[in-house]
Amino acid sequence: MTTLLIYAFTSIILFSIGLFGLVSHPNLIRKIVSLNIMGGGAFLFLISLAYHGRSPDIDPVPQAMVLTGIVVTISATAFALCLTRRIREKTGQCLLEHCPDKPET
Amino acid sequence: MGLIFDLIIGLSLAGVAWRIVRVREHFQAIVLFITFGLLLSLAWTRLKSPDIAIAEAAVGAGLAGVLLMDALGTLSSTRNQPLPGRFLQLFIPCLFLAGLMAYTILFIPADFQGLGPMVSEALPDTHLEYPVTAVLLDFRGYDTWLELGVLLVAVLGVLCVRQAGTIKGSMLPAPAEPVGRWIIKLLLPLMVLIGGYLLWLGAFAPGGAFQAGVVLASGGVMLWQAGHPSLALLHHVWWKILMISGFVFFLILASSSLLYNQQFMTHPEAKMWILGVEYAATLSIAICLISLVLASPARNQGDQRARKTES
Amino acid sequence: MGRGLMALAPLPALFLAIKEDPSPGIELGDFLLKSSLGFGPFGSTFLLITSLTWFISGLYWTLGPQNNAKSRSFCVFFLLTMCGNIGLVAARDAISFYTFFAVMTFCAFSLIVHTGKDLARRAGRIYLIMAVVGEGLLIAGVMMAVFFSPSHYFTDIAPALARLPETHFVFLTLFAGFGIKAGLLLLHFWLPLAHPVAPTPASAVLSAAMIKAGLLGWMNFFPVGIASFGSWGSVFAVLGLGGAFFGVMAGLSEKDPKVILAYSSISQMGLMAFCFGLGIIDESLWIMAAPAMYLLIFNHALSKSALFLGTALARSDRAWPRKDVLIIIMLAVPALALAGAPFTGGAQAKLLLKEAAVSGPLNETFLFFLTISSVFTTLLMTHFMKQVISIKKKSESSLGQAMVWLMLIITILTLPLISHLLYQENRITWTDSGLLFSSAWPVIAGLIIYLFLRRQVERMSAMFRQILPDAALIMDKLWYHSNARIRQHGFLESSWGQMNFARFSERLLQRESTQRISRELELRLSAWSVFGIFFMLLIIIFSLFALWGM
Amino acid sequence: MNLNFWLPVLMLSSSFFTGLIIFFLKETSTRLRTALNLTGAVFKVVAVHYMAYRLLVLDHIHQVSFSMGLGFDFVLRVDFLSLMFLALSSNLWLVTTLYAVGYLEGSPNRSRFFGFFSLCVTACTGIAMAGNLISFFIFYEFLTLVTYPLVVHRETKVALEAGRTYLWYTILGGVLLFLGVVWLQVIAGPLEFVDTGALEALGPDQHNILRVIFLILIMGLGVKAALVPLHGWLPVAMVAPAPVSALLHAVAVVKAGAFGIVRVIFDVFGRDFAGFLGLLGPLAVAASITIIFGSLRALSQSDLKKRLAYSTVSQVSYITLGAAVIASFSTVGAIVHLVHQGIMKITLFFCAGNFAETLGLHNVRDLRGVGRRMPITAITFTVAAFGMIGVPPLAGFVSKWYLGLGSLDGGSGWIIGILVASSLLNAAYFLPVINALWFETPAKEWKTLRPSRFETPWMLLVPPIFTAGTALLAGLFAEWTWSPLGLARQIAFGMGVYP
Amino acid sequence: MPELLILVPFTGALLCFLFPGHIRDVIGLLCAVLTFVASIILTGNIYQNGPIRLNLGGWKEPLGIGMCVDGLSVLFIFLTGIVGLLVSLYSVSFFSKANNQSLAKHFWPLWLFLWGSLNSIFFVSDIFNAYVVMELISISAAALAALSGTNASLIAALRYFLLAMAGSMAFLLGVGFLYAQTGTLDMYLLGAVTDGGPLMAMALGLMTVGLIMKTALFPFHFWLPPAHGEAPAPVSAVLSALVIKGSFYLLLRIWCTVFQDTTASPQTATLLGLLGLTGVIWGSYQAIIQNRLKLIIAYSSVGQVGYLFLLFPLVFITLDPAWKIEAWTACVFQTISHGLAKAALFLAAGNLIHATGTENLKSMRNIADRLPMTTFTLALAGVSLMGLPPSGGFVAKWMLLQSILASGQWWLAAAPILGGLLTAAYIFRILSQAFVSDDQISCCGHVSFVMEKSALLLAIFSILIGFRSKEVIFLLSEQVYFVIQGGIIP
Repeated sequence: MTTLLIYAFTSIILFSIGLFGLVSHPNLIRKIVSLNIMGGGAFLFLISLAYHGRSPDIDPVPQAMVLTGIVVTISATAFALCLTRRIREKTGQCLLEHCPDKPET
Repeated sequence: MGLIFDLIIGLSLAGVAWRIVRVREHFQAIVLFITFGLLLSLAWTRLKSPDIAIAEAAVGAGLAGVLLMDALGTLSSTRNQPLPGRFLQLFIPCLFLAGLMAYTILFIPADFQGLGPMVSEALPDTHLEYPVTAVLLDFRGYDTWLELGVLLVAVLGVLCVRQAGTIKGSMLPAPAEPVGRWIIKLLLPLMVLIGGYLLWLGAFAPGGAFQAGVVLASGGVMLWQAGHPSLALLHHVWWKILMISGFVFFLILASSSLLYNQQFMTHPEAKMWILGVEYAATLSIAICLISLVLASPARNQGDQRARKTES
Repeated sequence: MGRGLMALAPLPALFLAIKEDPSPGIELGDFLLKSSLGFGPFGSTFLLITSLTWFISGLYWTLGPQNNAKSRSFCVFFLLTMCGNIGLVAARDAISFYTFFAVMTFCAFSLIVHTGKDLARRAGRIYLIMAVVGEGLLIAGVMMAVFFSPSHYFTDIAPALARLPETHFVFLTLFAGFGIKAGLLLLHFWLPLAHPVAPTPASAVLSAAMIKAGLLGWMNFFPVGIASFGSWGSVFAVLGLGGAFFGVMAGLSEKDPKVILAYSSISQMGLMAFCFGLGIIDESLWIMAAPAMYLLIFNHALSKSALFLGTALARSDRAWPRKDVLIIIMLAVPALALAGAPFTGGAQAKLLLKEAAVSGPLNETFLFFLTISSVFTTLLMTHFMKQVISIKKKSESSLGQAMVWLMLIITILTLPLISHLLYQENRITWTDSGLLFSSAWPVIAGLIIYLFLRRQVERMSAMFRQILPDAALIMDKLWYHSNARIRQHGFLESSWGQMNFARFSERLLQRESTQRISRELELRLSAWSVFGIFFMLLIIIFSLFALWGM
Repeated sequence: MNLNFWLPVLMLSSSFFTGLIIFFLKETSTRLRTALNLTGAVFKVVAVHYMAYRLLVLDHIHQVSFSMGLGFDFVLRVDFLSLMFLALSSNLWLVTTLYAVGYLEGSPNRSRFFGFFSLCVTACTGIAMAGNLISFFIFYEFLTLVTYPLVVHRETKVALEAGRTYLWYTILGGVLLFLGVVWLQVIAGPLEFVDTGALEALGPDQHNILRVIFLILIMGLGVKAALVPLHGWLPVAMVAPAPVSALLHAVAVVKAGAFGIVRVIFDVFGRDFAGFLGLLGPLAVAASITIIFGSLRALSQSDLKKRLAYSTVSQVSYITLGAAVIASFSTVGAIVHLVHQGIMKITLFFCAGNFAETLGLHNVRDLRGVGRRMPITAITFTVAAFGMIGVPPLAGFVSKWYLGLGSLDGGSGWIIGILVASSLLNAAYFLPVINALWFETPAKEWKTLRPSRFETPWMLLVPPIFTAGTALLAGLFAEWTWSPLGLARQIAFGMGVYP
Repeated sequence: MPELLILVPFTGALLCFLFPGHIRDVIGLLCAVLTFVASIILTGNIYQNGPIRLNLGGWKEPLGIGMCVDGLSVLFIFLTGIVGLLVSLYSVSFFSKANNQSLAKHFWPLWLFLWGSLNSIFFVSDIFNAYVVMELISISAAALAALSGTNASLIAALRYFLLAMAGSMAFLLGVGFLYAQTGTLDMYLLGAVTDGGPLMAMALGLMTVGLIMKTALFPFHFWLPPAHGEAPAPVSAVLSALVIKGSFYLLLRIWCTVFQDTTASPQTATLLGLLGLTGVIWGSYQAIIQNRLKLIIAYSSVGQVGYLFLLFPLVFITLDPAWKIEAWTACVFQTISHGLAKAALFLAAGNLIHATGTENLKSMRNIADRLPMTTFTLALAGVSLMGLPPSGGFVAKWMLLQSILASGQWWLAAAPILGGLLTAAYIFRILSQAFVSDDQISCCGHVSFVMEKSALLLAIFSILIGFRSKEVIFLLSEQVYFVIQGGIIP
């Protein structure tokens, strides 16, 4: 139980820090990193639940979920980074605030 | 003892995460993120989840690191930005949120069961020995299939964003380095070996398609990083076919169940089928991940131009 | 063709009136609101007088010189007005009566402004205003009258009104509404303006026939001879007498003979109103007053049209040789008839009137005033003759017109004989010298007064006119202001009161500052930090709410 | 399932499909378009008369209903009240179509115009035939939509502005009506126009809600009926071409609102029940204020069409006024005024259009002496204007007469004062025009914009002659069984409010 | 049958990925037709036979993943089918234009993937599965949003994607909390097992916020207008009509099955309703002040989405069951009619922009002359959006207002009333441009028959759906799975 709580707390903290980073940092790469931290938090929470189970083996369902989640997250990260780099190529900056509100040419 | 270890891991995870968010230099942040990944896999190991540990080590620390570094390479001039204002306005609600969530966690029922017992009950029916693989490929095979779909769509999305028709177009190997090549020559067989082993292991012990695929993908990326042209030699049609193979294999398996007039995604009882799916999935995971990393715009002219204008 | 019609059109009516067959009339079930035409209670007399007047005027115009460019429209409106006038006489129900009354009133407008001169315009304007006001009052009165009675037939209306307690308001509207047409004192001011400006035949019918429509209206709606309304009767009698004197006093200072004639009409209508008032005061008096009134009407209608036509002839210079003297002499005939000289219908009427007045309340006073009024009428007629003699000749007339006029004069001369035949029971024996004297002396007195005290009389008259404000002038001013001034003023300005709230809301939505602020806000919302705050806060709030609700 | 059964639907489709087909016609195929238009219009007129025969003589009520699956049916029913509005709209559509063909000769976007024109009449027909409040609302909103393109037809800035104003108002009205309809449905279930007593059965605790609903409904309908202060759109919408104004003022939009008010009072609440709730008194006051206000405003307009527009504001409220008095005469007056006002006002707008189109005259001041140049138009104008004033024997008098008698009967004699005052004001703003037309001399030479054999093209001349003649005959032969008044009485009798 | 709805588009996507050139169009279209037919048949099936549940792989609830098909899902499937088919038709023509040709090879696979994943989210009955499907939708939608490759579209796509990711993460954590409370992942079991608790409350907060972010509810709407406004026309249509509906569907499903009224307290429902109301007004107002055509339409989506959230206060607070069903039906109906109308609007806007060569509303000229069909489409779709009879939007507003009035939550009535007015304001801002003609400007782009007609068909459907409300109501009140499961709807 204590282990569960320790990791669960950690996961909550990670999630919050990730969220904080996502909304506070203007740079896109940092936002994506923050999202990954959020994801890490969520995964850690699931796994800590899996560990908590009474059965001798740990619960395989959250594990499978996390495995799936990791792949999903890396795909999303790769896609987001690709977009970021494309934006960076075209506009020369890596920020999303004050996006131009007019049509281009 | 275990608790102290847990605490240390937890605290360091939190600390590293905080540093990642607050550190000024992007490069430093990414290095810290790789550390974070490693710490996480340590936590996974501690939580008796070796599969995830392997995947995390390969993905979180490895592939994500490479991706981020690659992206950062084009961003070198934008570091040292001032950190944003509104620290407190954001931090206080964040603290509240964390506090609330922490409070609710205390209510996790002490007799929490999960689905573990049920899985072990149903395990014999799957003809698989390792529960995680069983869940992944049998009980929740639909998820896995869709997850392969996510990978595929991510590749498609990257292609779309790049406005590139094939992966091959942007897959010129990095400038060859003699040292790198030498290392590759040593490491690559090892990687393939590890991947294969993990795949084989998946049927009855920690390991499986994901882990194998991720490891293979890391190998492939290294190969490319070292400037080895071997990947580029693959014809792009083959490349495509390999990429979708896992998804397609699943799809065929799933739809064939319709022919037998059975529930969707019910597969024949032979273990071979599942293994076949696993192999195809491994390959396509590897290829997709490699594509994701490689299809990202490498240092092409547009980048250089952008860099010039900035400096 | 059209001109021929003007003379021919009243002939059927004339024929009917003379034939004097008490036919039941006709019910036109589909026409208007179930109208019924026929001879009303007072039908034959009015029909006779109306159709005769119209016939003569129409004939006069038809035979006149044909050089008027606008004669076609005159012809049309003349006929329409005639239709209205004859129709209202023939109406046996309130609605048809009102309908024909309205047709007559509005069509007469075009007769008044026919010449298109500024004076005519002004007169027309004032006439129209008064007519519209009158129509408005009438419609209200007629509506109420019909509502309070079992049907809209006159045979039902008057008895019903007689019984009802709440009729004063009905009476008031009807009194005023018809009073305008009848040129009752205080409501008369449009008349001296409107009647003279029309072409002569039109003036003749206006003054002789149409003016009687008001009277007929009263007679149709008021329960005369059925019930007694002392108060209303007194109002009629007093205003009537007042009108009789006022018309004369005001007319004495005028120069234009046609205007003088118009004032004379006011005076004569005053007498008729008085007579009608007697009938209202006491129902029993009506038996005596009615013949007097018919004779007054006859006399006035024929004489007035003769006077108008004669004036026009006197102005012309080509009718026949040695005309001036002849015309003047012959013109004296209707003038004397109007004044009530012996052996004329006028005298007959006045005598009957006096008889009626004697048997009523305040008999002495009324008798005195009636006698004096004869003197006054003579004064006015003398004044008129003087003005006719001194007019300059400018217009043309044809021999035919003169002949028509001649016929008319002859009719007037024979009127006493006719009335002799008509009213058997109270015929007058002219052999009675007292009677002769009593009708002769006011005429002589009037002549003498005018001959000797002309200047004083005219001065008095001019002074007298100051007593009543010139309502026409006031209306003119009112008209001018409402047209020119107020319209440009804030409240009546053309876009005021449009209340275009759409414009308001558009302004609200599309205003620069609103747009700017909202765009600014939208930009704020899209900032990551704001998003973050919302994100976290909403999670917290949702969870807390969910906890709270448990 | 025979032809008789589908007749209401056929009525709708005769103009609906005409409109749709016209949209697809080429701009240049004038003849085909005209032929289509006229065919549709004639068909509708014939159908209406046939239905009138079936209803009044054979006593057969046509009804078609479709289930909408929402707790209400989509009902088309030709009852007595419908018949009046139907007859009005179909006949005047025919006339106005003819006029519009002549009016718009050679102008652009005619296919669009006539398409929407037909749809507009479809909406009117639908409003007339709607068998419950919801069906009514559906067509009411449809009307809003299809009249908008007509209002902005000229495509000028002013026209677009007017269109916007028009929309703001009508959409607001629609929303309010929607709210009212829904609310009524919520508390009383689906209300067919036939089951009037349903609201009465609700019990006294609902009375306040019913009052609020009534207010909302009247506000929603009052926008189109141009009750003060919701009339703002009407004078602005004057920029539309004359046939549109004619249609808007005489048949379609304004009438739809007034008709709706009549429906709400008689067939939804029931007149006596509405009176019991104390709703009709205030409504009568509002209508009276509108009558006086509209006339006063008309007095100060120098633009002829604007003057006519304010006159409409005033005149249409007679209908509301008549409906708001509990007396059989008033009801008849209201119903008959629905038709009379339509005929007279459409004549006036035709004439205004003729003046504008033939000689380019818009201002009252410019009309001096036009009576000589365009006598027929001037005569029709005069007739209609006198009718508006309420001079007998024209149609306007008949309705005023009935309204007046009804107000006395209903115990609110003060309305007579309103009627008289309004008549005086009407005279005050119409008579100067007539005076100018006939009795004044023109200030300058006119330049003829449209040379033709007559004073103006015959297609512009026939419609006003026809309508003015109708206005005259409707007054002259008011007592005839099949005159508007006769019909109105039969209708009121059929509705059970006339002895 | 439900499997086919997923298999066919996915297969099509793979084939389109593999094959070049025109074969791709043919395959894509074929798949679209097949999917459409399948969705029609499925709808018919459910209508007649009631809800079904598939246990994938033959594994029972807690262990395996289920696919649940009931009246609610089938309506969304139906919507997706119609919009999908017509958008596909439109796209064939749209992407055959010279300047768009290179985009087709990215469009088809992504679009079919998106379609398949949308279909699968409408069948979802497992919350983790929902997470995966949502990611699939997010990535493909974001990639499609970036399809045109302009700066603004890339930025908008990334912003959308990051937000969607954040939402997904919150959702995932919510899944964790639910699992921690109940130890199961199946929605219907979850609802049956639990009777509230702080963990459920937290999960409600996390999941709701995560999902309303993806649905673009008021404070989180800002990503939508640029993302939907910058994408090519068919993509905008799909994004606005379907993608945001996916997450709304999930939210609805989760609230009705998992949280029910044990967790979803009246306060939370009221808060959602309040946000919806604000969204209606704010979105519509923003639409009024925009100058670019597609931005107007995109902001209109923000406004229209707000209506959907009125469902929560009405269903979770009202007591009378009959009105509950009414409110519930109203909002789902709104979803459908908005989907159809919005797709039609975006396609028509695409035609307009193509024909006039400008995106600025004020400089569009001669619309009605040149593109009568498109103008008509705009008008029809506008009618439905405004909620004028007899369109689908009208039926939705009708029922919505009715249930609002019946429930006594007066303040909610502001949404249909004010919203209707504001909607009319921006719709007519567009339509009034149809009446501005200018002889000077000549035609610059040809709009193909297919492009015009597919938009028109969508608009007509959005009207026609108003006539078939009976069936929809039946599907939503009788053939819903969780009724049988003892959900909140009686």
